[in-house]
Amino acid sequence: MTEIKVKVKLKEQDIKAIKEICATFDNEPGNLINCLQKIQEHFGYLPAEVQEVVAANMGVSVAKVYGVVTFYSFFTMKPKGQHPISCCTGTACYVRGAEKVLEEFKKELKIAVGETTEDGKFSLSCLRCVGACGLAPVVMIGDKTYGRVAPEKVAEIIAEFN
Amino acid sequence: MKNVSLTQFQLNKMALIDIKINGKEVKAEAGSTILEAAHTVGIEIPTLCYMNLHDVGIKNNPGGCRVCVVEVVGRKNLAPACVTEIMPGMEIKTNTIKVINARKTVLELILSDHPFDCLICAKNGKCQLQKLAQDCGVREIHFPGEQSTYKPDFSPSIIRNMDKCIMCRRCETMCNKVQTCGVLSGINRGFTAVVAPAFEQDLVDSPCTFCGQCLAVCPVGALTEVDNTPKVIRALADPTKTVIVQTAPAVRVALGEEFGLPAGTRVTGKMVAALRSIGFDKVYDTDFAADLTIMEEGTELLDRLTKFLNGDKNVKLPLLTSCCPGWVNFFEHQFPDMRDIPSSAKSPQQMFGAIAKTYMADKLGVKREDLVVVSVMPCVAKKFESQREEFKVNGNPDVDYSISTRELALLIKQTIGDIKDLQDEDFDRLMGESTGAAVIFGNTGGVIEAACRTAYEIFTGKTLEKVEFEQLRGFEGVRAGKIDFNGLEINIGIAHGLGNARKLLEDIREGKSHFHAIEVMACPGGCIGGGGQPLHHGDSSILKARAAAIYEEDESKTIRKSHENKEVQQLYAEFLGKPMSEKAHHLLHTEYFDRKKKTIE
Amino acid sequence: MEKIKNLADLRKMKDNLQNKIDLREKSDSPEAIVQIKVGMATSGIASGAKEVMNYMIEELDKRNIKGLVLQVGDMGYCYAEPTIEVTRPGESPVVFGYVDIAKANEIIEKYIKNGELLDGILPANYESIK
Amino acid sequence: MASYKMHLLVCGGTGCKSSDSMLIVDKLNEELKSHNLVDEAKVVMTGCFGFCEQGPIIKVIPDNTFYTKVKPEDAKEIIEEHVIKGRSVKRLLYVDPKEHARVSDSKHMGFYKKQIRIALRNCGFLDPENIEESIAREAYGALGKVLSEYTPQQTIDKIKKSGLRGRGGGGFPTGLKWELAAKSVAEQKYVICNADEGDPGAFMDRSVLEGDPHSVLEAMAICGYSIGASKGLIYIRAEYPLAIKRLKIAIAQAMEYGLLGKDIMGTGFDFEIELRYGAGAFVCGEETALIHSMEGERGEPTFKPPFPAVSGYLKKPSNVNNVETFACVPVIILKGEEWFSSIGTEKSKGTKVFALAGKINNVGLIEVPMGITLREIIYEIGGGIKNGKKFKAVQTGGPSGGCLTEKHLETPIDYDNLIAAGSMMGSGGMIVMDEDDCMVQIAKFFLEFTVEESCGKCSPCRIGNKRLHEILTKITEGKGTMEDLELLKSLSNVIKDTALCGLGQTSPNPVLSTLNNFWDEYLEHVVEGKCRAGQCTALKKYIIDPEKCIGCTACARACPVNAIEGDKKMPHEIKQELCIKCGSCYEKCKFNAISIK
Repeated sequence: MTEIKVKVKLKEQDIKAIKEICATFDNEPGNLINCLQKIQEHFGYLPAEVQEVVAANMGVSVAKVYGVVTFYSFFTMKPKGQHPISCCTGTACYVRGAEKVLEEFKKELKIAVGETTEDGKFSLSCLRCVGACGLAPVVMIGDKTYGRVAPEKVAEIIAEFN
Repeated sequence: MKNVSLTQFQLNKMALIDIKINGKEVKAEAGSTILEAAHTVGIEIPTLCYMNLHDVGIKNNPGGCRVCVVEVVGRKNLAPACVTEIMPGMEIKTNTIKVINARKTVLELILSDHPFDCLICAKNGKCQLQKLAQDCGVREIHFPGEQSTYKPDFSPSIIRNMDKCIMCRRCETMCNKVQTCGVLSGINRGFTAVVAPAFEQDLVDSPCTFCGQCLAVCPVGALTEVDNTPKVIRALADPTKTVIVQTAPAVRVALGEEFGLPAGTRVTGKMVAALRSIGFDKVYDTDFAADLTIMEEGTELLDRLTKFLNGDKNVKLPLLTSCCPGWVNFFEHQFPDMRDIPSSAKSPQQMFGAIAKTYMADKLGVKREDLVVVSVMPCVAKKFESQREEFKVNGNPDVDYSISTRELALLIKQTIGDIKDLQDEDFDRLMGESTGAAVIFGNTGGVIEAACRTAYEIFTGKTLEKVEFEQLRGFEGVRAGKIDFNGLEINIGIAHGLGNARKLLEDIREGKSHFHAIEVMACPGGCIGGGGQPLHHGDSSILKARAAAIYEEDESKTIRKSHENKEVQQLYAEFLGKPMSEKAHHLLHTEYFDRKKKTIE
Repeated sequence: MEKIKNLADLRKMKDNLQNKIDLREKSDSPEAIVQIKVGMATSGIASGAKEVMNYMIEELDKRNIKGLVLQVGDMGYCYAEPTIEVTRPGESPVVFGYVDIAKANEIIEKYIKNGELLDGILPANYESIK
Repeated sequence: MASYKMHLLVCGGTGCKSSDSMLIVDKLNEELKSHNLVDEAKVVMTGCFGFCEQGPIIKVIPDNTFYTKVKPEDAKEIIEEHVIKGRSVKRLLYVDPKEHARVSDSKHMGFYKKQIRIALRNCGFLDPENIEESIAREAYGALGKVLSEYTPQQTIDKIKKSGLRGRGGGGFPTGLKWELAAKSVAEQKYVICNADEGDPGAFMDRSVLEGDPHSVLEAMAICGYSIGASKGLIYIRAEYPLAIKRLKIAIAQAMEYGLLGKDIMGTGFDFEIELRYGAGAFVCGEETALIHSMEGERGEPTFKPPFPAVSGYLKKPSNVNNVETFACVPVIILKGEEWFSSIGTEKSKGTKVFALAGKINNVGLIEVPMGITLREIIYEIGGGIKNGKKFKAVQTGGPSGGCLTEKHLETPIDYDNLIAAGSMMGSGGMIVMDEDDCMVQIAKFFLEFTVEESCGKCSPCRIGNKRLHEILTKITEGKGTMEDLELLKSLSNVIKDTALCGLGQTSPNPVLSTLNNFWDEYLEHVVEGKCRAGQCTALKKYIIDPEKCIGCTACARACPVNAIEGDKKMPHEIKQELCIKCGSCYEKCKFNAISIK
């Protein structure tokens, strides 16, 4: 069960921004996924209120938008941390110990996968293969890629952002 | 409007091809599925998610449950019979150990993610999953494991217990394709995938119309109606309360099915006898209120028409009927800008309630608070309607409890067991008399036909020679008819199923509608196909039998025009004055609300 | 940018652009063409190896000979610098000493083009640098 | 134009880029400038060299010197030593894992020796952001040839004769697929490129798009001409920003040059390409799911037929091929179908790109002729197992595939042999495992993936895979029974037979394949309660040797659950039923008295 408790009050300009993005896709329901991606780029996440505006503009039901948002792992309804941490758990990283690295991040940040630290600084997620298998195990923080991450190095990496 | 896909479907089916089923040479129509082809030779392949609504032209065949898999020679895996088209020379085996084992395993899997409370489930005995498990001889579940759980959702009409959902997606099809309400969608994925409203919000917070078509097709107990029978039983047992009951027209032609009678059996008299036997103080007829509705709505139509003919540019036409609570919810959510077009007349259920708790309470000498009004409806949206704030006086609702046809059957079973052997009885008087016009409210097109019978005579001053307006009858989703009002041609539109209603509303919004009056019923078939009726599982022959029974009941009545109802006339004379009088307006008319979410504007 | 109007246009354009990647194309299959290694350690540069190398690159191109000019470090023939090593496809390498522009011209015309041996070949007692 | 005597090719693939290869380019350019060498040597950022293990990579042309693990600060030395003095920087040369010697150039590296590069022919060779380099290498030459010399049917026939099969997994003959789409009659048709590479551990499509986008665009146009489509769509993972960027540049450049767009090369053929982004759903690699996703729907597959060739995107005939398949097409046209079909085995022609990863020395992207043996890949190209450990298995085909073991080392690799061995080609992930990998855990890992990625539409996949995962978990926790092993097998077979789409039908493969090849290991878990790889924590047993224990109590104090008992100065004992296998005691013991069994 997904717990959605982020309540957002959209400002006038937010609604305008969403409308404009939808318009660049001709408000065409077929472009829903491309459109949601652009909007997530803009807001960082897709709270319920945003989805409602998207649905109204694209002429589809809110339930459908939500159905799409919950289907694709790229979409999130929770704001990500300032520094989103993604541990690659692709096969190559897995056989080179990605799980232990992930555990270490969980321990260090005291959050579970899919959560954000209380101060909003870090969020933790898993992804499947960034294609840098030569550097396995790989962790991405924002746009930066860390390769050959050993569990012992995790604290050090986090410290870079503190 | 002919359904195009259906005609194409029929065309494709012209040619016959040779196939083999279980070793037997069979000729089957090209373009048909294995399931259909097998059926023609008497081989039934079990299905679960599959649902074919022939008359609506909609199939729900996601091929998701995989219960209908069969062997096709030359194919490496099993084929789902419901979506696999037959090919010339195809050799199909439905009886091999591989098929039987796969089907059983798939069922075990589905059961392993399904609560085991069958004995106390609302669908016990009517559950298609239960029946399949029984038919396929599942005696053990080899794969116990985690079960998916979701937040239960209780609305005034519908209970969603998605722990029981098997992802057949029938409800989603009804909600989106047939009714176009867009409330439900598949959400999440994998093991946590389920059908739900946006953000898994409760139905009351969603644009749900409570038409109940979703629960009418749910093969399991995931979607059920709120059971009001315990409250009714408690009221009946309370010596301080006078409990009266009204029964809608569509109930009497379907109730018998719950007791094993063939579809279309009219059980009006037995139903009345049963209700009295259960202990209701008075057994009245919603049909009485239906006649009353025609008086009000018919007058409103004539009023608008007259204004229109006099050149009033502000008059709103077409007039839309407002008897159907699912439909009312629909336009309040989806077309709030057009909420001044429907008739302001309340539905028969609520007219009955309003009169019962005023006029009738006085007649019976009972205080409003001590009078309990129960309604028996083919509908689950009626539950929601009865709880609307505008239909309460100081918190006391005009209709206290609305129960469905299925709940009535349950109530009967709990109290007196059966109806089959009861002697027919008649309704109590003074809100029990009704005309044939009121009876046909149960069918699609019935309300507008009834309105025409009255409006014609009042408008033209002439007597109708033939009261049946055949052109308004039928099962097509959108129908149109022209009635000659003494040289004035009145254009009538009819839609049943909210998807069809949407088309007519969009035409009106775009100024393309040429209709003067439109009847809309939320459920396909009208009330006889309501969400509270005995489950028909998409079998349209059942709906047709019920519809025929409604028309028979109409024909059996001596009075067939609402304005000739003596009791209604008496009510106006003694209490209301005339149709659309101030008192009538206060008690029998309502207003509509904009329920569209405001955050979006 | 003028649009490419037909296949001939495209082919012409390809030919014109060829030199952009020619070096890479040739080094992708060096064994199929003549390889010329020029010793370019400090002493080689001082004795004019750079000029020889440039001359070789330009002249091979001008004379339409498919060849690859590589720069290598010290070849071990300090006494005879500038030195170049020429490998014709499928043949053993041959090292020339005291190569100046004139000598280079001769090497191209006689040895590279026709395989004719000429003066200035150094004994093959060295270890080629790869 | 300056005639450069040297090109410095710097890998600009995602792997190398994330190790600062951009900065290396800047530094090299700075150094060239300061030494006044900008007319003599040129720095080119190219696509992926495939040798990701050792990135960032610089290859110096013309001598093919191959520098590995280059750091920005190495730029100065490379320019001063190599460019000016012609001496290679020895310390940056690749070290052969077997010979332990430095290798001078790529021509002598085992990694490249056995490779034949067709799909990857331009990766690590061209600047993907410069269409002129591609044109110089005959890009769009095949399209021009097809448009002016062949009819659509002739083109299809050539692809058919070449024997090219879909590189995305199934191996369906590409020419046949095109023919089906060509035969469908419709006003609008679509060419769709499946670039939703979701297989964890495979990244060839991304490398092709990053390193050689034009070959894919060209092939899509060729396909469009063949089937009668004027519109192409590339469905690409949003997680591939670099590939998206390069595709956008490539499309814009091709439009500018008139190689895409209206009236291409004056032949009257129109073809346009648009991008559509995938949003993270493995199942969208399945073509019907992909199409629904492109239509803005949940990516749930639907039953075939109708095939996309008849009713695809927006219900119009559509041809879906993956990136690697498309990348082979222009070469086939230019070099001829006979040339292509001369490579490979009887039923699998040409080459296949594999992403070699896991416990192997040379992790990277390789392209090899079909029919090469596993041994050649692992020991010659891959340079053997990391840290000298023992080879155990190779997992191919990702979550839909299975394991190949020692007994398959000599099997020629092609579509049919892999299926016969209980695995499949898949998109070409090859994960090498050594003796430290527990095969039950591996099966569990893949099932976890499938459970997470199942769309949930059909019951066998939605519930069945969940149950498989639960049973596997039970086994790794030491609670498995013999009956569980039977259930694993029978359930797997039913899922294979009944699931709706390719993902579901193949999802039990990792289980079946490990059951077949490593039955003993499963038995050990169930019967002996033992995990030979030591990966199943619950099966580890910590035991104190009473001979060695001096009773210092350090272990007992470290134990978080008080599972260790014993008097001071007396040998201690671990109560196995309380032990949570955390390993604290093991770490604390200074006398090596605690062993793990």
